[in-house]
Amino acid sequence: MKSVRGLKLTVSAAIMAAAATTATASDVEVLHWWTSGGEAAALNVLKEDLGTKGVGWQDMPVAGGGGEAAMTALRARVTAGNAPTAVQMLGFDIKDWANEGVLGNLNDVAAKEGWDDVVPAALQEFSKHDGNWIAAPVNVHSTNWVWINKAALDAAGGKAPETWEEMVALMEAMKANGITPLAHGGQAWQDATLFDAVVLSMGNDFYKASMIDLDPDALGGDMMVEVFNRMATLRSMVDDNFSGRDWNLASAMVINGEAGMQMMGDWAKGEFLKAGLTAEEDFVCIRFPGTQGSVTFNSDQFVMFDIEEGADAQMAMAASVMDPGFQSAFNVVKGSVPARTDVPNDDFGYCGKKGMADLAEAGSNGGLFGSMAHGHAAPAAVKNAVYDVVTAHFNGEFEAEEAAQELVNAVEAAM
Amino acid sequence: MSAPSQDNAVKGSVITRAIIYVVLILFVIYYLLPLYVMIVNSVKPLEEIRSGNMMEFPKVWTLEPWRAAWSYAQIGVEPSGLRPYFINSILMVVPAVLLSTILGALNGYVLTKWQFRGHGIVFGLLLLSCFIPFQIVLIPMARVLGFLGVSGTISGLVLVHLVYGIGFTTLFFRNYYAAFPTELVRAAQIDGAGFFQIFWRILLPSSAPIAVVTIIWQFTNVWNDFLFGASFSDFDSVPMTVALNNLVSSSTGVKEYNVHFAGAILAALPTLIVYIVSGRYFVRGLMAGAVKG
Amino acid sequence: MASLTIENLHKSYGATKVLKGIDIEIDDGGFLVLVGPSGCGKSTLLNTIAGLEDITSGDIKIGPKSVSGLHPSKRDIAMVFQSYALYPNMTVAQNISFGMEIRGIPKPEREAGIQKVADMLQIGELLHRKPSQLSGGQRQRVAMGRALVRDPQVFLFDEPLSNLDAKLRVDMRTEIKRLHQRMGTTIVYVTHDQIEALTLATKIAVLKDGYLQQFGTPAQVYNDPENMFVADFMGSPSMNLIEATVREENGKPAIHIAGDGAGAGDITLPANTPGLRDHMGGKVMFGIRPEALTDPEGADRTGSDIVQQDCLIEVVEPAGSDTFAVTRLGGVEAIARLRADADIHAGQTTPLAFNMTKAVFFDPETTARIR
Amino acid sequence: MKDRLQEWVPRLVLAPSFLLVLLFVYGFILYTGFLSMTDSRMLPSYGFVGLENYQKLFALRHWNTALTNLAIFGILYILISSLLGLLLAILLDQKIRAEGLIRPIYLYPMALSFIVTGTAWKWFLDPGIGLENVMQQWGWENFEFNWIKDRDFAIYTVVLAAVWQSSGFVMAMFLAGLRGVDNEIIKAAQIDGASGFRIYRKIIIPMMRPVFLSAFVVLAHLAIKAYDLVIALTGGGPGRATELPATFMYSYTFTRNQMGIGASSAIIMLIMIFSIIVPYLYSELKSGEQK
Repeated sequence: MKSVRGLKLTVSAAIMAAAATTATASDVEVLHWWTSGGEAAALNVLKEDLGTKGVGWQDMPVAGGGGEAAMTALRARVTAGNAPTAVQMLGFDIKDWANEGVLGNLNDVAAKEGWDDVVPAALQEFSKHDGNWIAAPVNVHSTNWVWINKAALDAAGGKAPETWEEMVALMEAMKANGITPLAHGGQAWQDATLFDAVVLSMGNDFYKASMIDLDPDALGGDMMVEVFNRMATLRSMVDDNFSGRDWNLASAMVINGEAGMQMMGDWAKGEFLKAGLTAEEDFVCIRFPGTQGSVTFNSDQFVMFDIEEGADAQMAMAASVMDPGFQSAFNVVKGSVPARTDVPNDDFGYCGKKGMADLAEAGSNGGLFGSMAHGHAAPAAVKNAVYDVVTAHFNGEFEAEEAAQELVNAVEAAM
Repeated sequence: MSAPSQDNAVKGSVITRAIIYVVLILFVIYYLLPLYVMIVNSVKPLEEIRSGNMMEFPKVWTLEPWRAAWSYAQIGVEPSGLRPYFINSILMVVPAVLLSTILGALNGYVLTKWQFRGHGIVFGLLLLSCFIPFQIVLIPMARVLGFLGVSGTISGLVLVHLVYGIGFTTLFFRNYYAAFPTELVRAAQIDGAGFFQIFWRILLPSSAPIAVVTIIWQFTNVWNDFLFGASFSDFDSVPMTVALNNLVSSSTGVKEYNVHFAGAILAALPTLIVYIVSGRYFVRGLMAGAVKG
Repeated sequence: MASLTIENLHKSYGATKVLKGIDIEIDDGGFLVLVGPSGCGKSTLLNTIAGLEDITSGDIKIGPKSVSGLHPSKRDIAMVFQSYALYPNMTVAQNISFGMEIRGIPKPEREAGIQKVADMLQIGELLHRKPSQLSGGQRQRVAMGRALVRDPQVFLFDEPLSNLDAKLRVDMRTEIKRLHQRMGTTIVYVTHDQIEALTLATKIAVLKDGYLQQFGTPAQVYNDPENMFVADFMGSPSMNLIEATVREENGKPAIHIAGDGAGAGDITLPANTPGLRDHMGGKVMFGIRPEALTDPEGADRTGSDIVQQDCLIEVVEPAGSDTFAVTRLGGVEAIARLRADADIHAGQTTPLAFNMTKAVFFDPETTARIR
Repeated sequence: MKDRLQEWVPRLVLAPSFLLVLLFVYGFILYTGFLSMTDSRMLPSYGFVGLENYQKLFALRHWNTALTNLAIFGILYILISSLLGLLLAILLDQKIRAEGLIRPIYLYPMALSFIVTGTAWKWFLDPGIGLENVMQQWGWENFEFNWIKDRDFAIYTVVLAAVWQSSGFVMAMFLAGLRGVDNEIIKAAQIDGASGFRIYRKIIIPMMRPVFLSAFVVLAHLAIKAYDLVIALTGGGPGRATELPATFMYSYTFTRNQMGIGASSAIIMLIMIFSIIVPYLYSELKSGEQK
């Protein structure tokens, strides 16, 4: 009976082990996918801050696919009744989890620290569920940036484009100069990041109608056909070797002058700075032409789960995340801007300051929208349905009209 | 079966043999290429990787990426390297492999030497279990692990790998024991040996070839698993593959390819060693039964 | 030592009946051979005696005690297998002592047991070898040693000689017989080789299709077969079985064998078997062993009923001690056994002597013996 | 009857494994089958919707792409791996001096997961830094190898890497089979005047039938379960050109929060797998019983 006894032993040993490894009251277990050096360094700020408050940090990174692997792991953990204390999460994932009723309540901390006043309403949309705080936002990334190599820009006329036509002209000029105008990586989310910007360039109302309200008329209308036409134009500015390329490799192409520009969220800035480039001197950061004054954002938040023990540590962590010092330190490293609007911009560089100003402006004039590409405009199923169509079109499977029609169908099927 | 003095060989001219060798060597290159790329680039400084040719030998040799990958590369917020996860993997793999092998051996023994009504169906069901796509069991498995109180522990992972390994181990041992003379079992019965005595004293000592195949198979599968490791582990039970993934596919920042390659090789080292050391027995073991499928 | 009794034994695997009512009884010290073609159930019968397979109904007794339901190791039997079934991972000595070890017999006693059988079988110098290092004959001896050391009530042998070459087989056969004579233990022995059966047995059980065809001494089975199957199966060359018509000849029954119109003429033979009267005018099968069909000079002088008939010899096969001649009777080949120096050649028509005292007759419908 | 305990011990020994598999495999399959008829999205929920998910599934272009890809991938992968495995085994069986060295080299890819080799493969296939670049640097200016970037060819790069991983294993199976062939048969054939590769073609290869069958089962199930490979190599791209059922199921279940559709695709996959394996198993068990 050796094996049977062995199995029993394992199981009972396992039960004891389980008891031993449950996070103790003064620890937080954090599930996230910030595993690169800079991000980890930024998180370390938080970890050390918590350490001074006597709260231990149990690290549970699951990298890959922009958090996809982490979300799978989270689902298994929650199903097993073994939720982590806090989880890095984006956009509609937060809403989905909130709907499952498994999240904690941060109202006490939020009230004490006055979060309602300092967090923009568009963010609160995700941080609150049924009027209760459930998550602490860490940052705001804006995704409608264009990063241009200054030398390449100068060689092609030197003026940063402000309209779509100027943009096309600039890219044609770059092409004539023998470089790839647009550095791009052929991954669904990167294609969709371009798409976001192009949709937004057709106007705030159109973005809201098509991407947020998912209005079929907007999704399949003439303006959407125009969007796809512009996407096709952008595709013609990309080299043939783009498929599957990581975004940071695309950044590298701009950095070393192989390509003229990249359309990417503000995290790309870190690549430029790390390569020793200076804003305005070596590279230029502008909003995608036609989207000046508007921002599509995504926001990383630490979502707090409803756990039996360790609520105190959880609250301490929430408070630390919202601490202006941390917000500043973290976002300087990460390239994003703070989630609270009252953080001083002293430590930020040129593009960072610009980003904070844009965010404030967009927030006040109704031009701040969740990014479809990054899961802040619609639920995951819809987001992926949009990915499917955009990517298929970008890879030449559809004509513009077909793509617009397909977009209506795909979004409908996913709802 | 030792050192077969085979004479299947085609007797051909020198030219034929030369062609044979050329083809064999071409395929040696094909199989070694990815490993070569990994090794060469793991001992280059990052600069050289960026600027150079991936096939070229390093101009400057460095072992720094290896040291980094093993002991201080950033995995999440901890600059711990892969070392602690290596230990987790060992703690998971050893019991999972041993338990599933022992169970497989016992099952194979029962299914061939102690057949009962319906043994064919039982075997069929066990065997079919090898073929389910693991993605579908994640959610229900998570619930069961939570129910058993082993979610997020190494024991939980051992249980998962045990369950999904039984089919293959049973298949291997059953096919092997099917060719094992039943008369030996009968002789031992007449000698008065019981169920476990026969297994322990008669079958097990002759099971080395198939045990090698089974252990290699299980070891590789469990060690290389990512899906279960990522889904069912806690911060303190993360296996090597998941840590490697955290190292390699971090979302932003500079990709330290040399460290990634060094880490990948480190993660692959145990299975590589197992294959290379026991590859000879592997073919022999396959011959002794597993091939019959 | 003990007698062995098998009573109305049935065995089936699911719907397949393998043994259909076997009754056998042998005395203490007897040598029972189970013989029959492959698939007849003889090995199954042996396995049920050993307890390796369950029985469906009936009973098996060793001595006065019923053993059905007992575990093989509790039946006080020992078995020698066709493949010898030596444990490959153990030395010869370990193989021999494994059973004693399991039964918890102390080491000195085990050593003594090993020594005893090693001496008996002259395998002393093999004791520390592994089975893979032994020749076929040596393995056979070790397998017997493993059985002998148990000193059981009944020995069971499952075709123990079938894996040996011809010469060795004859030697081992003699050795087994000698061993039996010396030890006097009851033996049950399975073989498909009827010569082994005849040479070794004190009692033979002939099986076919799960039925016991005949049970008796070798002489009974050979000379007095119960049916056509036994007649045909036992003996080599086998009995000539020829279709014949029963007639009244001079007020006595006789059989008439039709010629084929070519070389062989009609033959009429007197037959005294009373049962033939019931078949008057009908067909029977006339059985005569080759040694009862011979050249007139070689015929059994004491035979009271020897009849000569001319036969056409088709083929002559000298076999050293004898010469076999193939002739044709009733349209089928028949073999005659002549003296070695009989002057005979193919194509010749010559008188052959039919020893009708040894003749047997069967009903062609039921194949049963006509007495 | 024999001793009661002895009678039951074998079944008791088998019971834990059997129960584990019954619950963790067949129980879960039933559960998945049930989920496929519910409106489950992020987590399981129990609103019954009948076969709606299946209708949706087969209306999805990507699912059809995935099935087509599986057909292309599966056929090529199984065919090439088997033939290459057989070829290498035959060549290695020619009394090759360095066999002991070559064999582990052919075999080792099976030891590695694509998490480990994925980056190297991606590099290798990437025209910018991989084979194409290397060949061009070495002077073959016109050398082109950009399949991974091409929607119509990307699936073949997946085949290339998959064959790399498992053909050595198949080789080992065939080598074992070849070593098991009775020498006397070959001698008889030689006496009959057959020689060289003719012996292989006419006599030995036909005797490898059981090995082909085993290899087929191993490869078929690897093909249907292929997941890591695609994720590591192409991430399903370009576009969704290399989507396979396994990646489809994962993405619908876990990243698109459409668990119902994911579950229905899982059930279709299971049906495919079982329709391959069950007949094989049946014939295996049948022939086993006849022995």
